[in-house]
Parts: sequence; structure tokens; C-alpha cells
Amino acid sequence: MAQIVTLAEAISAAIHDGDTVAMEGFTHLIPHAAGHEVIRQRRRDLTLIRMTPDIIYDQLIGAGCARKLIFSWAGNPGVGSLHRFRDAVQNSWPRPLELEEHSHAGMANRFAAGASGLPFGVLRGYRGTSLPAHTAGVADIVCPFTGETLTAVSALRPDVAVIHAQRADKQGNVQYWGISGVQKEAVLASSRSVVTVEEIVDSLDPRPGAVVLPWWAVGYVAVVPGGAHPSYALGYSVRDNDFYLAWDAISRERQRFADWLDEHVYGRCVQVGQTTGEC
Amino acid sequence: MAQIVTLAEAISAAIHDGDTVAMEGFTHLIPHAAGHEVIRQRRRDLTLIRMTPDIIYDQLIGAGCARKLIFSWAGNPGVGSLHRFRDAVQNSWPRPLELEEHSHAGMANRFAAGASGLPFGVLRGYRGTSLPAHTAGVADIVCPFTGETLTAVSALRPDVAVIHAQRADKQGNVQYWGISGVQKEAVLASSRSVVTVEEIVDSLDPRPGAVVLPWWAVGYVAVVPGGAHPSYALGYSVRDNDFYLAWDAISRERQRFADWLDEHVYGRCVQVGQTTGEC
Amino acid sequence: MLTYTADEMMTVTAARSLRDGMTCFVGIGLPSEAANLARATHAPNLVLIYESGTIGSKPGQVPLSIGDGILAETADSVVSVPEIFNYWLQPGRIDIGFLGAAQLDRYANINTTVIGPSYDQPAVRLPGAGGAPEIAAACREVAVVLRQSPRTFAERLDFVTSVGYGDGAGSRSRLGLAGGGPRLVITDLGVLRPDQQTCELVLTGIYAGVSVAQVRESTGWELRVSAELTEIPPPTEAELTALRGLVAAASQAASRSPASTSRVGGLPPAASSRLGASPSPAASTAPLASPAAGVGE
Amino acid sequence: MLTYTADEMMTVTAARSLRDGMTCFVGIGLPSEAANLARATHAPNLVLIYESGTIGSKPGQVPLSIGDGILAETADSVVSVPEIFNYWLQPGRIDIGFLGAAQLDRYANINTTVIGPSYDQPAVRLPGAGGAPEIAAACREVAVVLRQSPRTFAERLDFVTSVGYGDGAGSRSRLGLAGGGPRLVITDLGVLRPDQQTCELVLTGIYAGVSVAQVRESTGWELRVSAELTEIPPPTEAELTALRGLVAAASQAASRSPASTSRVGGLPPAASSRLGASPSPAASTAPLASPAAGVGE
Repeated sequence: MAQIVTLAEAISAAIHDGDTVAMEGFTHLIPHAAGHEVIRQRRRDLTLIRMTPDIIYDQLIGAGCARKLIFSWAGNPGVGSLHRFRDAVQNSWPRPLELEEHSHAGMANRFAAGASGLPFGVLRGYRGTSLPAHTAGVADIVCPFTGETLTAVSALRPDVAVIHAQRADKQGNVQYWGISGVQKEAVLASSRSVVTVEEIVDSLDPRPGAVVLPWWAVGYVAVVPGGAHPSYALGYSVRDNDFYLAWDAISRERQRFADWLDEHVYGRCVQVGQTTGEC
Repeated sequence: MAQIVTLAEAISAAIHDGDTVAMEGFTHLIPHAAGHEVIRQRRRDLTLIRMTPDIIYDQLIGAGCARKLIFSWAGNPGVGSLHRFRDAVQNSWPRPLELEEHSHAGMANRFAAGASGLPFGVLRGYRGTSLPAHTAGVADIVCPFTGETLTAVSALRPDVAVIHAQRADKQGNVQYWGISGVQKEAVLASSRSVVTVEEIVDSLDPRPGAVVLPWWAVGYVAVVPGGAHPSYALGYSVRDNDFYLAWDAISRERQRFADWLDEHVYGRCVQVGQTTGEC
Repeated sequence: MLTYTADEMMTVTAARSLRDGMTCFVGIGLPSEAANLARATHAPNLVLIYESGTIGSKPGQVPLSIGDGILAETADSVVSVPEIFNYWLQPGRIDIGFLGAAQLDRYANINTTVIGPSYDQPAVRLPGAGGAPEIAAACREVAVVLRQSPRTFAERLDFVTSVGYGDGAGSRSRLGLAGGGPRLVITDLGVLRPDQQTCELVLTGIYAGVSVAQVRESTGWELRVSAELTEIPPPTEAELTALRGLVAAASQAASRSPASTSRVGGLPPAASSRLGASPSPAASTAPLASPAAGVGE
Repeated sequence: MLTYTADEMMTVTAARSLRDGMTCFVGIGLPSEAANLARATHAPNLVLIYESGTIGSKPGQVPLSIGDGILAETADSVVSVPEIFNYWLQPGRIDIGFLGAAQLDRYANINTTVIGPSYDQPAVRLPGAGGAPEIAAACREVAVVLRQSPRTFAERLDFVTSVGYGDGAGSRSRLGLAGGGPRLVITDLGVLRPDQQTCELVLTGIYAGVSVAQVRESTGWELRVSAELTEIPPPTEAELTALRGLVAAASQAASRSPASTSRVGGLPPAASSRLGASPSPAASTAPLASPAAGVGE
């Protein structure tokens, strides 16, 4: 049942230490501002789920929020490595990071199974790869009709899904369009959800390609214009490619990363309906 | 790979005696004109698949085209029984009709499995009902992670899918909107497809709620304005409710049905880009 | 004094069982009339979900079928049929499923498939399952609306299409059905609810002018009657006006003659539509033979 | 005389391998550059499909990422990520999968996950699988594009992320992989194809100015060379012009500074973007450490 609140309120109410949290947005509509609020509220021991952990998860991992990462592709898209992610995996800094690693198809089916209330999904995948030997949640399954062996993946059932959308209406119906990724599945698979939006409008006019999540299937809704930055919200902002490039240097060294975090995350707060200011 | 042809050419090329044919359209965009062409071309021994066999399947069954029906709800929606269907089931007229009967959720998952290239789908369903004892394609399946028993349904892999859509472009990209049912799954699960459309346009502008099937995933495309009648095509026509009501009396007696078929199906032909005329 | 039919009383009673803000998975026919009446009266924020994939439809009339264009045009979201069943119904996120039935037993199991003697040689072939089995399995609670007679309220079902309480207490959990099961059954004579221990249906409410004896005679098993049997208040003027308005709007919509009628085997539009509250010819002469009373489109 | 880089030669060669009218599931980076070059030159009806769910995208520039807005805005259809994998990729309806790789073995198996000594204690953590395992499994054929060196062309993979020909002939059918497997591997030195009997990669084409000895030295196993080794024609002026135009358009798009840059922890836009053909700092100094060469976003 949608509640329109501030971002700080949403994160405070929805996400607790030790929770399993899926922040989704497939290279579009990535909920950066919500991730920053999680860092600011110093959540710890999170199991973070995301098909494509990129800059926002590099930041959460580097800030020490995460105990475990469930994912299928971790990188700075179009640029290179995630240095904070690698530092955690290779050097356990700032703390060890447990990995549960799948393919995109596997993760997508795990979310879809969760959204469907099923304990597992079925796909043709993983066979012959090293993945099943190194990760949880993969098993053979035999077709009861043909005898063929396929792959089962365990459902994802996060405590919280976090997404960014273009708009909501006053009742809390959420609308997004463009590349829609796996956000619907993430929200429907999760017990709670936080949705940041570019704006709240009186009513949602139909849009080509739009997904609408009805108010009764959504949790907390917070207005955060530009909340996907440096990712983008189609029709509202463009990808800040320079930031993706710059992140490589910012994140390479621990101290520079810490300084960036102090200045740009801890040193800021987000207020409803306003842009970010110092606080 | 889409080919734009006449309806008669499409049916002639795509559907052969003994084929398994899914005509889909969930109370909207029902491909009536294509069904009539199948009757006119006197196809026999078809296995007909449809979640909601209604008037068009009553006609195909009464005309003797069908050997078997795979379905989940057979009725004249909002009106009553399908008399030709009942005559076939209860009295084997004009020939015996084998039934393979599922629930809507089961059929939807069978189509989705077929579209996904999987031999089965998984759902929570059928347990405690009499359905599994009387129909093929239902089996228990155990979750390899939780041990829970769920239900597997066998995939549908029709030879041919037949649907009606609002529009196609000259390349054969197909677009439909409104209630979109299970048509995408039916087309993607089938080896071949026939799509009748209200019109062919130069290019498809984006529409809210529209599904687009790309030209390379579509088979034959034929222009048949009003091809869903007495069903409707949102934005082009409205449901002819009187026809649904009238069908009850037309179909109740074998002779009156045969007369109707002679006058309205055998006695007509459809030409590309034109309305129906006598021939 | 208001006059009204038994069907109107049934629909009004069914509508009253829906609370504002609920999400309701709606079967066509009587359930759809009742759900739309509720939304037009005391439950303006009732969320109507149809198996055709329309979520949050706000029709100003009783839809002609579950695929009526008005359902898509007024919906918050329209999704595919696989999605409506898998993502929305199956996980148990819908508050109430509203079903019709051709036949029902004392544990509120439903038959909409065949009437004897056997599945392969049925006396009457009914429409089949539609969305009902999974609606009955998954919704947090279920309400069933059907006219009551010894044939519709049967000692034994020839076919269990949708499970109510199975063989009684404990059946649902043994079968792994996560939803709560039928909370009430609304007929043209009164209302039945499951006994909290045994899950057997008990008559708990009765309409004005209906006797308990009459209800017993209309039940194919030895009917239990609640010690606290109540008389259900008749329709209010507001309820009747709203219901008749919704039905009249549907009739008007149905009699709009489509331009394409004469094109592909169509018929000239009849002078007046018989859709809506008026029973179909089949239904009026032989209720069991009419799938209009069943769930589905 | 035209001058061009080895990477340009590689991209042009990769583009030539795509035929007009094919459907192509495109990985980001080199594969995306090559696929877009093909569409801009000899294959205008090449259908580009990205794992972000865009089907039939027609970008006028190399997309910045697989989630570039231009891919959605120019697509015939945009579908969800579960749908793109389940309905479109998995059933084998895509003609060719175009992948990058960090490491590859003689049977064209791919590693994009970790470089030794162990999974839990890797020397280099790579980005992981992304869409590659199922692209490699399901497409009717696969092409792989990567720069060739003894480290990237490895005797033994530390991790098999995506299967080429497994242990050799017969592996794919034993594993139930329905797609045809890698048809060719395009590097910055030449082209390799699987032997029809053994499935081991064989050098079949070489670029002007590259010697067989040089290719052998850049391969971590005893490389087989085809008896009919051919020299691959250099880029035409049209190809180079088109490629450089696509890359320049991407750079321009990348340097459009978003209005929101200064709002939420952003940085002032750099004077010039380094995206596109220019390698990232990581990639230029340590190719294996750079996931930019891998598949995925």
C-alpha cells in the first residue's frame, strides 16, 4: 500500500541491518539517490542483490554496507572494473564480501520465480560452465514429460526492492518507461519496496512502453528528482557518461573513495521535492 | 519472416490437415475471419488449441474441422453454452471430439513454456481438483531447493498460431494493443503463424500498451478489416454483442447452423484489402 | 415500498461483502455485477482485477465480458494473461476472489466442468475451469455467488473443478493451497459461511420473505443452520438504483451496433439487447446447462 | 594509403561476418561496435537485440552501454529482461550471438569470471557471466571478438563462464546446448574457426602485416594453422569512415553534459569524453583486468 514519504523516511522504515535488498534498474533508472541514503543511514550486513552491480553497488560495498552480493555482472559499464568491488573480493576491504554469482538469465528467472510465488524457476542454462560448482541456488531438474534435464534456479525473495521511476500519481501508482529491466519482478518478489520518482503528478496518462505498478503493490514512494544520476531517467535526464568515466579514478584508491563519499554522500542530505543541498 | 499475402493464401500455406492450430485472442482480437477461411478450405483432423473456445471454435467444431480440442473454458461469453461444442462432446456430432482440458493458469503457462523453448512450465495449481485424473500434460514436480511439490504442465508447441491484430507495417512488424491475452506466447510457441490485421501502415508509431511482434518472428500477414468480428479490435471496432446473443439460437440446431455456415462462410470469400463479398 | 428480484437481492448482498480498498479478482456474470455495484456504492476504491489482464479497471457499466474494451481503457495497467496469473494471482497478493459456480458441495468445492454420469460421457458439458481453480487456491479469501437449488447445491460433485475446503478441515493445507478459501457463499435465498471447526457450509443469513424450510429444500444435502441466523436487510434505494443503472448502461453499450456487423457473417442488430440482468434463454430454462452461471469469460 | 589501427581492423572484420537480415544478440563493447558498423554498411537490415530488452534497435551511434536510451528509443519493441532471455534468446530464434571475452581456450570456451589461483582467492576478479552463458548456448551461431595475447588465448581457463565446444567434438550435444556454437573468433591479428572434426580453433585468416609466427606467439597453446590460410583484406575507406563516424557520434553523445550533473554527487563534465574507440585507462594498461573487454553491459 503506497505511502508517499521522504527518501530518508522510506529508507529508515524499509531497510534494516541484515536485510536482503535488491536495487534494480538495468543500466537505466538506477536508484543512486536511494543507495546513497542507505550509505548515509549506515546500514550494515546487507545482502545486496542486483543483476548488474555497477557504481552504486561499488559505493555501497566500499562504504561497508554489504556482507554478501548476489549478482550476474559486476562492472563499470563501458568503462572497466569496479575497484571497490574488487578490493572487497580480492582483499576483503573494508570487509569480506561473500558472492553468489549467476548468469543474467538465471537472475532474471530467479526474480520472476519470486514474483510468481514459486520456489524456483527453470531455464536452459549453466550446463558445462563452472558456475554451478561455485554458487548456491542452481540444481538439475528433470522434465516429467520428456525426461530432459534442465536447470532450476532458486527464487529470489528480497526483504526490500529499491527502484527509481519517472513518475507516480498521488495515490502512489508508479509509472516508468524505456528500458524496463527486471524492476517489476524485483518489486513483486520483495516483501517491501522503496520507489524514488522524478515527480508526482495528478494522474498518469498512458505512455508507450510504460509499466505501471499499482499503488497496492508498492511500498514507500519518495520524490527525488535526478535520483538516478549518473544513470538516467528516459525523458527526464541523460546518462552522465563523464561520471562513469571519472568513477574509475575516484574509486581506484581507498582514500580518494573515502573522501568522495564524505563530500558527496555523508555530507549531503536529500529533501523531498528539492534538489540536494549541504546539511 | 513475415510475408504479406491474402488470407486464403495464408491459410492454404500455413495450415494443413492434421495440424495443431492455436487461434488466440482473449475475448478481444479473436481471429474469426481466419477461422472462417479454415472452414472454407475444409481443413480436417485439426487439433485446435484455445484458452477460451467460443463462437469461432463452435463453428470450426460444428463444421467438422476438429479432431481434438485443448482448452480451459468453452462457452459463449456472457450468453451461455456452445451448442456445437456440446453436440460434439455429448453426441459425437459431426464427429467425436477428444478433449484435453486445463485451467487458464495452466494453459497460459503451457504457452509460455512453449514460447520459452522449455518442455514444461511450473505453477501452483490443479491440486485437489479432478483435472489431473482426466487430462494429459499435468504432473507433480518437486522443488530441488525446498522439497515442496508443485505442478508441472507440458509445453504447447502448435504447428500454427493464428491471431488478429490492429496493424502491421510494410515489413510485417505486427502491432496490437488493449487486452493482449496470450497471443505473443502463442505466436512464439508455434512453428508458423498467420496474422490478420485491420490495416497495413507505412510505419508503426508507438502506442500505449502496444505489443509489437517483429517481422522476423511472424509468418503470414493478411489484411482483413473487421477480421475479428463479432469480437472487436480496440480502436477499430466494437464487440457485436447482438451476434453473440443470436449465436445461441443459430447454433442450437444442426440444420440452422449448417444453413448459417452455407450462407455466411462457404458462400463468401475474403479478398485482400477489401470487405467480404459473395463469390 | 421497493420491489426487487431475488437476483437483485443476491447481487446487492454479494456487493456488500466487498470492503473498500480491497483487491478483487472478478469472475464474469454475477460476480462482476456485484463487484461493480460495490465500486459504485460503498467501495469506490475497490480494485477490480480481471483474468483478461486488466488491473484496476473502472468501468461505468457492467462489462459485457471479461474482455470488454472498457476494462482495458479504464485500467491502471493491462498485462498479459500469463502475467495476470503468475505475477498477480498466484503469489496470493489478491484479497478476494469472486467466483460463480454451476454446482457446489457442502465444503464449497465447485464444479463447472461436467454433470454426470462420467467425464467422457457427460449428461451436460459445462464450460470448464477457466481461471477458477487458481483463483480459489490463491486469493486470501473467496466468495461464491450462485442461485440455490437441489441441483446446484449437490451432495456430491461429479467433478471438482475448484477446491473450497476439499474433504473438510485440514484439506487446504494438506493440498498446499495458500489462500484462505471460501469465506462466504451468496445465493438467491441467503448467505452461507464455513463452520470454523469443520469447514462445512452453514446458513448464517436469510433474505426477507425466505423461510429456512425453503432453503433446506433448495439444498441437496442436510443443511446446517446457524443458531445466530440473521435476516439480511433488503436492498436500499441507493443500491437498487446503482445496480439498475449499471445494468442499463451495459445494455446500452451492448446495443451500439458495430459498423462492421454486416461484413463478415454478422447479423442485423436485434431491436434490443438481452444482455445484463435478463437471463439468457438457456439459463432461464435449465440453469445447470448454462455456463453463464459459471466462472470464466 | 589508408592508415588504421589493429582494433579498427578487428572491428571491421567482425562486422563483415554479419550478413544482412540476420538477427544478432549483441554484447557491449567490441561486439556492439562491430554490429553497428555492419548495420551502417553492408547489412542495413541487421536486427540488433540487446540483453536490456531492446529488439530491433537502430542507433545512429555506438551506444554508450547496453542500456543507452537510444536503444530503447529506436527499437521495434522493448521487453523486460526476463522476457528477452526466456522468449527471445532461449528458444534459439536468434541467428548469431556476438560476444566479447577476457580469456578463451582452444575450444572457444570463454572465461569472464576470475583469473586464478582460485575462485575464492582470485588474482583478478572479472565482471562475471552477464548474458554470455545463455547467448553462447542458445544462438544458432556465435562469434567472439577479443584481442589476442598469450594471456587471453589460454591453454586452460581458470573458470568456464560460457561454453564454446567444451572438451571438443560432441560436448555441446552431450550438454544439451541447442545452438551451433562459435563459428568464428575475430582478434586483432586474424580470424580463427573451429575444425569441423575436432572443434579446435584453427587460424584461417590473417591481417596484412601480421605473421603466423606473431599469431603463434600470441596464443597460449600450440596453435593450428589452416592449410588454406588467407590474408584478410584491409578496411575499405567506406568501412573506416563509417566506423569512425559511429564512434565520433558516440563521443559527442557522451559529452553532452546532463543538467543534473552537479546535483547528486556528480562531477563537472570533463573537457572531452574518453569513451568510444579510445581504451579506458584500465584496459590500456592491463587488458585482463578490464571487464570492458568482457561481455555484459
